[in-house]
Amino acid sequence: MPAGLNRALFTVAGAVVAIILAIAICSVAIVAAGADPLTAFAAFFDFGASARSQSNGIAAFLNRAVPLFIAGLAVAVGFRMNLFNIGVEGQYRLAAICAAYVGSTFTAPKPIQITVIILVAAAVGGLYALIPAVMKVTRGVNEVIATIMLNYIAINLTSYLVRGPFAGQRDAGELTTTTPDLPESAMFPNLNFFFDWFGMLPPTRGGGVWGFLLVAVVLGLVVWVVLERTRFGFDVKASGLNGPAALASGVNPKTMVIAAMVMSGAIAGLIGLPEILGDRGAFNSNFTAGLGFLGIAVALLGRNKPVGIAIAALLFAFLDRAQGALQIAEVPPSVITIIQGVIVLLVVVANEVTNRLALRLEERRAARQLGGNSPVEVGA
Amino acid sequence: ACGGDTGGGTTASEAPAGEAEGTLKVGLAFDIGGRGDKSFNDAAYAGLEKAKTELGAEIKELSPASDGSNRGDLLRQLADAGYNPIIGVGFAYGEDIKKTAEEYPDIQFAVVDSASNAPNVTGLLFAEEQGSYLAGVAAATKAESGHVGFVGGVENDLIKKFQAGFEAGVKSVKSDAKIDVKYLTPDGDFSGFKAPDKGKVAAEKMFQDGADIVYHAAGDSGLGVFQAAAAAKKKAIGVDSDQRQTVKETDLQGVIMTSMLKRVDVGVFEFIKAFQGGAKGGTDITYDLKVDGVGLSTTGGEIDDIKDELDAAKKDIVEGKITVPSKP
Amino acid sequence: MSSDTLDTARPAVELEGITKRFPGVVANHDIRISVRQGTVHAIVGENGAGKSTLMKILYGMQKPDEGTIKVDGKDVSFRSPSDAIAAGIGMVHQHFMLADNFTVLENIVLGAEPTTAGFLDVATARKRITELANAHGLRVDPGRLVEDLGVGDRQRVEILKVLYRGARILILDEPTAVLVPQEVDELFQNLRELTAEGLTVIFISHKLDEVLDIADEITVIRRGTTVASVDPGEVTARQLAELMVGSELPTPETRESTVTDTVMLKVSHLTMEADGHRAVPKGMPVERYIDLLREEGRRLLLDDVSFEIHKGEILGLAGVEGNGQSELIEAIMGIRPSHGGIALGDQDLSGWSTLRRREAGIGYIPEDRHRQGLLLEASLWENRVLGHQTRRPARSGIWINRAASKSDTWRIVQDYDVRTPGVDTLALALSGGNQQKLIVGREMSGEPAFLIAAHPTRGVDVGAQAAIWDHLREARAAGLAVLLISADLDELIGLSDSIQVIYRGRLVAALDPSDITPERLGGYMTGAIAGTEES
Amino acid sequence: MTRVAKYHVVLVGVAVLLLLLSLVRVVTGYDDITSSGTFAAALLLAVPIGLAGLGGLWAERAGVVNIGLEGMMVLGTWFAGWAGYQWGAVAALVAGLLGGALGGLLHAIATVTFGVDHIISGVAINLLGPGVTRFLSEVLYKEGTPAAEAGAGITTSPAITSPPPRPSLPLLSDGPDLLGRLENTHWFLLSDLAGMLRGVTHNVNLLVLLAVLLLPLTYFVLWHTSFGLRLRSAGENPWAAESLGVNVYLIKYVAVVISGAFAGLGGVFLVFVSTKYVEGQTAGRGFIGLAAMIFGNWRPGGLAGAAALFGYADGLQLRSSGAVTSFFLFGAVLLLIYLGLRVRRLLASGQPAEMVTTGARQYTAMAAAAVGMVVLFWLWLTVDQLPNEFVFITPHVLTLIVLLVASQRLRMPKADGVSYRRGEQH
Ligand SMILES: Nc1ncnc2c1ncn2[C@@H]1O[C@H](COP(=O)(O)OP(=O)(O)OP(=O)(O)O)[C@@H](O)[C@H]1O
Ligand SMILES: Nc1ncnc2c1ncn2[C@@H]1O[C@H](COP(=O)(O)OP(=O)(O)OP(=O)(O)O)[C@@H](O)[C@H]1O
Ligand SMILES: [Mg+2]
Ligand SMILES: [Mg+2]
Repeated sequence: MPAGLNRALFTVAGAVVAIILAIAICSVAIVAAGADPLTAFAAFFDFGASARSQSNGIAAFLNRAVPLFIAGLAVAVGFRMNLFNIGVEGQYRLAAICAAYVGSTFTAPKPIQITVIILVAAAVGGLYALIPAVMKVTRGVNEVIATIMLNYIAINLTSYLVRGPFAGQRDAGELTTTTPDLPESAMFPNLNFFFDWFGMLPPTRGGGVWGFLLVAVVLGLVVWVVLERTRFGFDVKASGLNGPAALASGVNPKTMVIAAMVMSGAIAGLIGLPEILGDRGAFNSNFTAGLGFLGIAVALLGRNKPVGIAIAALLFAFLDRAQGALQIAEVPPSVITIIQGVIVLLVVVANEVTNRLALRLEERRAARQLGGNSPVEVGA
Repeated sequence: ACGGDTGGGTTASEAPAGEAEGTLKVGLAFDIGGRGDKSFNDAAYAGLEKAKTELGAEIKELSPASDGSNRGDLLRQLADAGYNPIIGVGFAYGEDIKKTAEEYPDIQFAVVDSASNAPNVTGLLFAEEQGSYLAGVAAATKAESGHVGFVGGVENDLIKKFQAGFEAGVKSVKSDAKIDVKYLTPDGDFSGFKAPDKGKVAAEKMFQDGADIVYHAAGDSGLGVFQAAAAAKKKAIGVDSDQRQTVKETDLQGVIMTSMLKRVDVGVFEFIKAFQGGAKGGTDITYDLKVDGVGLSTTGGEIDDIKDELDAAKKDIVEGKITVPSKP
Repeated sequence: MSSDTLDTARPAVELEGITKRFPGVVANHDIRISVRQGTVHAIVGENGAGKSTLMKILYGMQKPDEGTIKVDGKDVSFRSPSDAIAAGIGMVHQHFMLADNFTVLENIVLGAEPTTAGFLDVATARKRITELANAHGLRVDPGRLVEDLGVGDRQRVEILKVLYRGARILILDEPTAVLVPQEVDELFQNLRELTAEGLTVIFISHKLDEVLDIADEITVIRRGTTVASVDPGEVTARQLAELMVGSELPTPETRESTVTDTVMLKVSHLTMEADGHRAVPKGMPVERYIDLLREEGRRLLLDDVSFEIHKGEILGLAGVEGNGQSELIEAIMGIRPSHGGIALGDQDLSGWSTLRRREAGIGYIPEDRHRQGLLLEASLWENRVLGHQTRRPARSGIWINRAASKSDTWRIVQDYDVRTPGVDTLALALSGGNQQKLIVGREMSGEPAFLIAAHPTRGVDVGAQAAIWDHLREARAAGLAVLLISADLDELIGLSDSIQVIYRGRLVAALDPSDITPERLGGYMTGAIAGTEES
Repeated sequence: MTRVAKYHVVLVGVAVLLLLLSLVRVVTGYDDITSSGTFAAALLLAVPIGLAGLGGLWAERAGVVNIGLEGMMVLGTWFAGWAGYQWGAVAALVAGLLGGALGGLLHAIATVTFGVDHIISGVAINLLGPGVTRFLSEVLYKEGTPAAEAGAGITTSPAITSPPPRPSLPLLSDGPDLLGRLENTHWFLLSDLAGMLRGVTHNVNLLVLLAVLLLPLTYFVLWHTSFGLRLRSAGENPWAAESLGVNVYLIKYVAVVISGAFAGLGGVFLVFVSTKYVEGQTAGRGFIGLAAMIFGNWRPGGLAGAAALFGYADGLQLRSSGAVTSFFLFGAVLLLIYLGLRVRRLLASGQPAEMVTTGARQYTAMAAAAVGMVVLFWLWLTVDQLPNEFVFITPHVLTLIVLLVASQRLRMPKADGVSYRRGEQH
């Protein structure tokens, strides 16, 4: 068996054990809450009785997964080289409002309009991430602290922008502060035709599966290719595994910090777009917050690899979707957060353990194949 | 399906999926914080419960995720489960209600604090500025120093309505009154509703500067305002519900001169009742002073002596002699 | 050749049938050693023979799978170092075990702190340390931070740590690896005093002449098992070495000179400031600027270093660790900014990035392979790519060419005899020597014009050592210029065409390897001898 | 620089800052810049940050990065609220400590026993803390429970019975209140000092005293006891510690559990201030505490300074948004002083060597300072009311600026964040 496959199998086994354990722990919590774990777990799979509610549930599930996936990707790019971009939270909010505003100031054919919006979002996210990168490179400021501070600043800045310079018209009696509405040409077409293929009822008109899902998939592929196949990706990996060795090999750590941080920020900039282009058509004060922090958990769960992140995002989204179903089943919905937290913790622990096991195995295999090291007979 | 023995569950445990004609199935989706926030959401729930007991409604209430990302999903889940009417609590539901209402044209919706934006949506609006105006009148009349304060939790347009009404009320009594205003967090950062320590610091400053009465619209942070008032041996005005009753600390009850009531329970109940009576949406219902949708609480009797002034102000507003601004 | 311990006194330490297995490796196999009290007992063996493992077992850091340990005749079983310390055993490890940001005092008392009412009793500790230091001639200032100390001082701190705990049995695992001959003499003087006082010393070293000098008894370990116990009076270094290896010994002698007239690397006025680099003002010659820095009393890590290396020449750089060798390497590699000029052939490299320098033909075998040379958790072929990301065969366009990289890694594995099951194996699964061979192969595969070889055979066993020397010699014959830095003076003298000595950041002597002894070289390295010989 | 000289420099620095504050107060007329109320608020707001920071300090000195402070603090608040309403303040204190310690224990198990990356484990704990507490509230505080009768809701606990006492310093800040009178005279410098002293002595919550005492206590334990030495050795070089028979695992466990307990204590403090648990009341203070600790160079004194700065900025901002603009003036004057010092040194030295080596970089720094000064001064003159959002971010911007200026002097424990395994040296 190739060494790589061996390690992958170990990883999967570890994750499965971790998830089973997490379910067990949460069952205890659910019982303690006076509910029936089976009911609770049934609720996770209960997408409703009618065809329509099932489509709606699937749409809600996928729509939740998309931003989580992008957030996970953004975080992972930094994590791969031990660069902890905790600032994804601030980067995506600032990017979202700027993109929503810029997108509302002009009207162009759909592809152009959407492309411009995506580019603006990526640019703003990347530029905002440039700040901690430059601070780290020039003055050695720890990026964890800098990005935490910049998160607060970004959150305040967005709320200033949304009610100040970027404020748009509101309907009478509407209290949500919002940027101007995006023109119709900015709205990303949805993917509801997808349900037709399976002979299902498409989700209701306004909602449905956000087309940005496709962008996310492409983004995931691009990130995978960049990280796994290109020279840049190699430099990122080398910097992450061993900074001094990367430096000695000619990798410029400053360039790498800046490049990785900006790339991370640019991806982060896209986190808010599925919601804005797929549903809201503007940035407003109800805009989903906290995706940056969840992205950290998703990236960790996915071991900083695009495929893993996709699985993790789907898992998180699947759990989140059950928010309503659990309440209908009279189970405290906060078990979702607990399951998520426990899974993250257990999966990283399982990673450590299986990693060590796999390495040990590999060492042993290496030694066995070489056949050496049999003790010599003592001929005193 | 129900959890069965979920220790005293108060909600529907009747037979599920019994979509028999004529049963009234009311769904309600809370705002962030959800059930049990002792304020806004709980008031809405009180209205729902009243509908259950008085109108025989089957009820279901759902709370959103802590990031509020699934408001639309909750509405759809309720709709798909056959609930009609469906109520969204909080202006944040405005947009989601509109979308969902278009998707489910056969279902009636209502949204608290936001205007109707579809033919099957009823806007349940409250004239917070009118109630706050009365609070301002009470404060200005009671404050000998002519100095009062306002602490807002989050600087959004809803809370600014409270500020605007309060200021107008104060000025109507003493045009030269000094009014300190402080918001704890900017729009979008809802921690301002959950920061009693910050509320306390802000109110403390106002009392130290000579304010006699501070009005808060700051959710749980209001607790800090009451504490500051107690420490300074001055008064405060509560918000939303009759806080002299809901606040359990006896030492703090005494400082709550009055509370500006916002009868979300009335709004919710009246809406359900009207729906049962066959009413259709597409319009706003404003709960103002005229219908006692807002008002001042009198528990403790501290404002009984200025009842005349308050009644006069109320009358002026009801009769339209005074138009209270809703923006500061 | 084994000689019986005829002494009637009870042995201080007796190891019986010690066996220790690691995954895939039998580190120790049925080891038997008996150490007499009041003697220096040396243990020799190739790299990876299992010496350190055995000592860690004796010190309670590892548990033996089989076997018994007796200390002063009593059976013992240590669960942790504290048990061993309680039994009077102390160990100086192969690598320094010091907290840099702590004072000498803190390092010494750690784990055995004198306290009054729970508080550290610094005064008592200081007094005891000073007493101990005076009694054994181990002078150190207890108040200084360890990071400010040189290696000799650090070694003394390590020994004081052991003595402070009242150890009667001292284990010294390669204590001389980083010391110059004078410091070694001083250490041996101390050891003799200690044994005279009745203490027992277990001494590990690869330097056999040292072993013959200090030891009262020698045990040889090969492939994890004791193969001989000899009397230092009865063997020569050569015999001992053959016992260790079980075969003929290679020598690092370079035969005929291949030095040409073409200057390959020219370093001029290389200077590095200790606290922050500031650019030379425009229009000012470097020499003047260096003078200015000296006038200002700035601390210089490199002080006006100039030398040339010709095509086909190996220049050996001798020096006690910490005298600027690492900084010189970093300056040449462009890892750390410096003043002065570096030219490779006709190209002026100063101001170039590390990457460009490597592309221009500089190869680099780093001094610490784990820190600077390898991605331990990456596969061998990825380690092959490291440092060659921008060159064929690793790269094609923006992509990494995986197939070509893998096949080239296979080539290295074969040419350099890297023992590995495959090129997808993680680097950390290889033994140190094999890792080193991979690095040497990698650096050679870039066809460098100039190679920095820092301690190329450190921690590598004799067989691999010879192979690496051969590769260096071949490349030199083909015109490679090499800057060789090594703490192994035999290697340095044997391989180099000329030797420069670095001391406190300055080149203080240029020597001819053909007529220099390690002792004299040591004199220059410690500053004991001043002046320059023409080579 | 010797210790004494350093100490003097710090003293002089503090004196200059005070003088400047006083000056700015007089010039701008915002009494809140140095009022006792501001300092009292600063203390109130600084304590939870400082306690979280202490938590971080204990963990990181033992080599474990603790980004999970926020989650541990959340646990502290919930358990304090839960125990407090039933059994009073002491129970709240104990329960909050234990709650935080529980989070710490989890972190220790993951990082020390299983060798999980410290940041990763911390993130998981930050996810778990709010989830678990919300769950507990949903179960224990739901409608119909005795707690709900006592005033609990899903987002709040009932009020704690018997909140802790809040003594004042007699004579000076109480009764005759001499400091208070002095403060109200608004004399230059004297009133400012009085305000500062009164702020930290009047009506001080007992837990504040405790928290403030924990700083020197931490210093003594970590730097002057054998336990502290061992703990720090685990953060500097655990392998050396191990080789001397120190049980590094145990030390790390203890340190991280104590770290969690401190974070929990920070939560208890928040609960004491609001007299009940309120969901979300930690509001990121765990992160700020971590920042304060780094800002304070992993030392209790520095941490105290950083926490005080945060508290002060936040307190001032809450009390008087207008006063925040005066810090433009403050910054301008600081830059002026910096420029003055530079120019003087240039003139005084007069040696060509110094002139040459200081070079272009110096001049750009000075030019930047001059431009900054002018801009700040101009801002002070023109802006009279900053949008609230900009006021809110003052502490965070200040932190960034200080980090930019000082981060190169920071020195973290050498083996901080390193995943240590017994017998494996790398
Ligand atoms: N913790 C460990 N896990 C696995 N293998 C180990 C471990 N420690 C040592 N080994 C292996 O045990 C063998 C003996 O190693 P040891 O360090 O004792 O050698 P040594 O004689 O001290 O070598 P050197 O001269 O390089 O110090 C080596 O092959 C090494 O790979
Ligand atoms: N702590 C350890 N844990 C697991 N394996 C180890 C450990 N230490 C050494 N090994 C194994 O020992 C072998 C390498 O050891 P070896 O002594 O030959 O080199 P090294 O000690 O790593 O190098 P150096 O002499 O430069 O320190 C590899 O098989 C490695 O996996
Ligand atoms: Mg070794
Ligand atoms: Mg060894």
